[in-house]
Amino acid sequence: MSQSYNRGTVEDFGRWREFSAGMWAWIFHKFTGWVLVGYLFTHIAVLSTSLGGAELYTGTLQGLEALLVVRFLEVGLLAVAVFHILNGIRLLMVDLGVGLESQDVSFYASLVLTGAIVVASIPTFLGGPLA
Amino acid sequence: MYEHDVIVVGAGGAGLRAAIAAHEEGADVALVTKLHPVRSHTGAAEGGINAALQEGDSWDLHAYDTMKGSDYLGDAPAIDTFAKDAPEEVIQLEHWGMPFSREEDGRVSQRPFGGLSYPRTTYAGAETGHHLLHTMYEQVVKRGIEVYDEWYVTNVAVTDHDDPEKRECHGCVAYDIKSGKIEGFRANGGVILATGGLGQAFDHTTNAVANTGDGCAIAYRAGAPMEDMEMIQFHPTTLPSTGVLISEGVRGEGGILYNDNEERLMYEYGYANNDGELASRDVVARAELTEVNAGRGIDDEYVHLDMRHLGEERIIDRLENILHLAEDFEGVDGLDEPMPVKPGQHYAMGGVECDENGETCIEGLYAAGETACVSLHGANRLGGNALPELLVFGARAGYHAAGKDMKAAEIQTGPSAESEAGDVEPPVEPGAIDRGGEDVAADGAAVEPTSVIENTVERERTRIEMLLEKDGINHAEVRADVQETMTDNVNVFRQEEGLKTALRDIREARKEYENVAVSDPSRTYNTDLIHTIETRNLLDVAEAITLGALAREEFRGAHWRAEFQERRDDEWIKHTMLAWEDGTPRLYYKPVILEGDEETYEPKERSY
Amino acid sequence: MSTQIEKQETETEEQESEPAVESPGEKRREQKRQRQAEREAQRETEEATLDDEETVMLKVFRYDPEVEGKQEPRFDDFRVPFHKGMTVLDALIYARDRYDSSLTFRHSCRQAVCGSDALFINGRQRLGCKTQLSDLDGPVRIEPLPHQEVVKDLVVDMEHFYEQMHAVEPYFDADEVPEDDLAEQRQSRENREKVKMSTRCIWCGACMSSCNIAAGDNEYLGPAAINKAYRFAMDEREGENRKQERLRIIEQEHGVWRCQTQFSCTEVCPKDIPLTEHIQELKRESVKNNLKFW
Amino acid sequence: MAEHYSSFERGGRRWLWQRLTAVFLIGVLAFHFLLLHFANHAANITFAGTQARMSQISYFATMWLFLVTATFHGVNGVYNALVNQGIDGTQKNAVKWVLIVAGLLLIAQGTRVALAMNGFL
Ligand SMILES: Cc1cc2nc3c(=O)[nH]c(=O)nc-3n(C[C@H](O)[C@H](O)[C@H](O)COP(=O)(O)OP(=O)(O)OC[C@H]3O[C@@H](n4cnc5c(N)ncnc54)[C@H](O)[C@@H]3O)c2cc1C
Ligand code: HEM
Ligand code: SF4
Ligand code: F3S
Ligand code: FES
Repeated sequence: MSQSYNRGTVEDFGRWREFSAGMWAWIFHKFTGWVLVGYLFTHIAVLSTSLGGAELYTGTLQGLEALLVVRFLEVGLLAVAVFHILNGIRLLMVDLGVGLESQDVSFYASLVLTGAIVVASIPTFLGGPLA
Repeated sequence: MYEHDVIVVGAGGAGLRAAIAAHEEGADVALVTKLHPVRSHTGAAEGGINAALQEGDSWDLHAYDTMKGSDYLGDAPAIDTFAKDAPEEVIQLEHWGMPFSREEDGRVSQRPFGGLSYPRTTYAGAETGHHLLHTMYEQVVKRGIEVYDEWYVTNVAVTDHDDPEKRECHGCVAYDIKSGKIEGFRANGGVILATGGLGQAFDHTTNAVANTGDGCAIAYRAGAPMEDMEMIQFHPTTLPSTGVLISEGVRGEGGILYNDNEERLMYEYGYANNDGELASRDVVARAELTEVNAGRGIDDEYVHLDMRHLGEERIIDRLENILHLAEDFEGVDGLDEPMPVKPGQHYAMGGVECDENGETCIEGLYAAGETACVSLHGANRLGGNALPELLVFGARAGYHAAGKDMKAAEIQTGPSAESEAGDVEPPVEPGAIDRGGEDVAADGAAVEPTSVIENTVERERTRIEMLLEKDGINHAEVRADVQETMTDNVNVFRQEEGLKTALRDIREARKEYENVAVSDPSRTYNTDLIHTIETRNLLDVAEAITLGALAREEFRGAHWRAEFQERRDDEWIKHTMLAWEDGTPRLYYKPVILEGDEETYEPKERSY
Repeated sequence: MSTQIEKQETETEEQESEPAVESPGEKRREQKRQRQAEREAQRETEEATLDDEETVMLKVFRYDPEVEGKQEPRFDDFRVPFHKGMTVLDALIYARDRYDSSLTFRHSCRQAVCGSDALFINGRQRLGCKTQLSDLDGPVRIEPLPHQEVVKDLVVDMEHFYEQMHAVEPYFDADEVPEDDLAEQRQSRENREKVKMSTRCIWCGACMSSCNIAAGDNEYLGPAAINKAYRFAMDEREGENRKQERLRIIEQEHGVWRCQTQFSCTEVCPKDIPLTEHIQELKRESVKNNLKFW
Repeated sequence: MAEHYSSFERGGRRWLWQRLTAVFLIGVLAFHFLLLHFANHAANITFAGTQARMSQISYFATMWLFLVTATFHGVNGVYNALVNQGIDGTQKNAVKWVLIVAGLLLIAQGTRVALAMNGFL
């Protein structure tokens, strides 16, 4: 609804604190979705090095993997992807009309599960030869 | 100035039905209402709608029950018309999609209700009024009927003839709450007042804050007499803290009333040996108060209504809404514990005198719904009889105003229907103290429609300017005084001395009202102004109720008098009428018509 | 519903004898302003005497486009005595009748059926009359519904909401009704049960105000209107043709597809209508309906 | 009244596709992650390894479908999100076409890459 009259601070001050589970889920899903698209484009760009020959490809990939930042970024990506998947499954259930009463619980579950999976995979992601 | 064929003031059940009817007749209709239609108090009705629909039932049984319920103060032509038209109107609602509760075979369910000889109350859960209101509003949307929503009608535009029966109504004046504009509305066919109840005259009521008897007061001051105003129904089961209603449906389904000793009071003390909890409302309300006065009330205030034995399934199926009300407004879980209840003001049987076609003695001025008194309910309304009244008489008023050819009315209206002059001795002079800017129209008597409307607009504008600019006290004080004295003195049990005290207090309040002013200077959504005008209406209405109560020296239906403990049929089968003559209410009586279409109703003792 | 009011001593008017420079109207307005200031002072002393224990502090949004000093939105504080069972609406009425009669809000039934008093109370859309003060943390912050234009104080413009409701053709319109004026249409109990919750809407607008999508997209029908469409589309009495037309309305761009299942509508609905569920069911219904034509 | 809402498309086919692709993506994405981060550690990726996997026609087909569905899902998701923010008219059209073009380019490039990987190019 248009707000031709601006309520100033009243309108937007601290409103996010009053968000409920469903809204947070929506925001997180959005955010993770966008990150994933961004990554998809980058990913293809990186993989495009294969057009320049085997060495370039292997070199680039291994070079990137050698950087600790990239490893951390990958953990981040995993978190984003896992949340998007889990919440995506939650949304698919909602679309089918399953478990609407416990939509907030399933959102919290997605969060917790994402955390758990990410923590569990840190060794694999950060481990492995760095150079 | 806006112009339409028919102007309907108020968009509750009666107003909406009237508008649809007039529209069906091809009239250009407008609804002018101070609340958006779906906010009207019809939406609060819970229990149901009576109509003789089934094989074993018939309209004359319904008429008989209604007459008996009215304690022989209802007019037979009104009752007969009502009982005959009701079935078709209810089915009409069904055809409009109202979500009635259903039987296994898909037919509309009906349940027993107080004072009915047959289970003929149709219902939609315990939210019948909500569905009725919304269903009809939806049909109004479908037909594209114009709605002036949040326009407050301050007065009707009536010609200046001395004799009210010669007056004509040409329209009304309304104040646009959102913008503060005052506008005239011209109605070529008629103005239908459907402004609902007047419960705000009391402080413990099931009525909405907006139920301030505006239509009654407006018609009264315009010269249409008030009929049987003393007949106020007190509902036996309202929640003590807020006045929120617990539907009669609870007793209809088998709910039981207990006193503090956990006795089933209705039988234990012989208030109604046959029908028990399902006796007529006045009987049950008095029973409860008698128990409380005898020290058998709980917390000296209320009794218990228990429905636990009905079982969760049945309660949820048919009375779910009641559970929410008890929980939200009283903090009681109806599945687990009995609900506290006490009597509260509920319904005004009296109102603007009109005939079966809704017309008052002023040509072009109609009344319908709770505002009106065709005299259907007489001295006591049966549960579930108000909603069909909205439909039947709302529709008739709408048709008639739109010019449909209808059978001439049998009921006479206006002071000429007087059978005998009344005698009542108020302790103070009743009526207006000032007549509110009358002098503006002093430049000759207006009869021509546009000038009548323009004069009225001018008068209202002056009144509103005055209220806005003047400096004075807050109307809320005056309102509270009136409500308090009404609840103390003009309640279920009435006594001469109390009634006189009330009249004195109302006089006092009238004087106070002279000093009332609106402190909010804004033109935008000025509710202070609206409430201040409403308070003036409450004063007139409260006084009319009390005057009627003082005049009627008998005990009939809802009207109980300490000094007169019986129904006095030889003298009192007549309506108390109040006509506002130059600011002074004049009392007279009009005979009750007991000759019906099929039979003449014989006053019998009313036992349940 | 009455709030007991102590008599205020009325002052005698002293008009007429002022110089004729000001018009009488202006003069009166001037006096009125003074009088109001006095009242304000009196109110403050009155409030100060209230015991801290049994009072509730209200922080109420104030705005009036016309009145000086109220054009810039602000919050006013009202300290109101508390009693058990008191609702937010009761507190507002008290504040209005006792302290400031210009405090403006809609209300009527005080029993959660008229839908007039949906407000933003402590950060959530609720009906004032159905909200117990004892369930809230103080101070209680009361604002008009977000995402709607404020007319004055707590009153918002509902026009847009009504338009959206009207846009779904919110009226029963059966393919055919029985010829006989006394013959009802049959409806199974299951079918009534199915539409039952959806028929409870009181048009309060709380859901619409809570929905972020509706806030961003003016044309989005919004949960209440979609629920209204559901009420008719699922009513077996209307017939198949009408149902098709109804589905066409709700499956537009700004219809059901806009809903992002935020659930806030369902959470705030005072009538506990499972709005999200209804919207989702209509999405599936539309998809099914479309697949048929492939 | 209802006409007031002009609409390009009814029926929510895109909505449905968004869900269908999501279902598909759950499977492949999980597979992709497990294969390239857990089964084979990312740091050990070489062109040879990639080529070996890509040479299997079923793997190749899966990855290509993965590319197409992910692109559709992602681009459509972004479009929806923008439209939900209330963009309209030309703006909306522009966004739509930019996204379609970007999506097609991505698929084209991805296909080239994939072909390069299995040695066709
Ligand atoms: C709690 C409760 C439960 C009830 N249950 C039942 C029941 O189960 N069965 C039954 O038969 N009856 C029942 N009744 C009685 C019945 O509901 C009412 O008598 C009936 O709804 C009144 O309808 P109405 O159309 O006359 O007025 P309302 O519905 O009150 O409508 C009044 C209209 O007038 C408008 N209005 C008022 N003043 C003005 C003005 N000055 N200017 C412009 N517009 C104005 C208002 O905006 C409103 O639209 C119940 C009543 C109550 C209070
Ligand atoms: C792996 C399983 C995945 C599932 C189950 C999934 C599920 C979903 C669902 C159901 C939506 C729709 C949300 C809605 O409209 O309410 C969505 C949106 C979206 N998805 Fe996915 N998705 C997955 C993978 C991906 C991938 C790989 C990408 C990146 C290319 C992606 C990008 C997006 C984007 C950008 C949106 C739009 C978000 C928004 O509304 O702003 N998703 N996803
Ligand atoms: S759906 Fe619920 S929240 Fe929305 S308007 Fe109706 S009653 Fe209010
Ligand atoms: S809050 Fe809005 S997004 Fe959907 S679930 Fe309710 S309509
Ligand atoms: S006052 Fe009617 S819903 Fe609250």
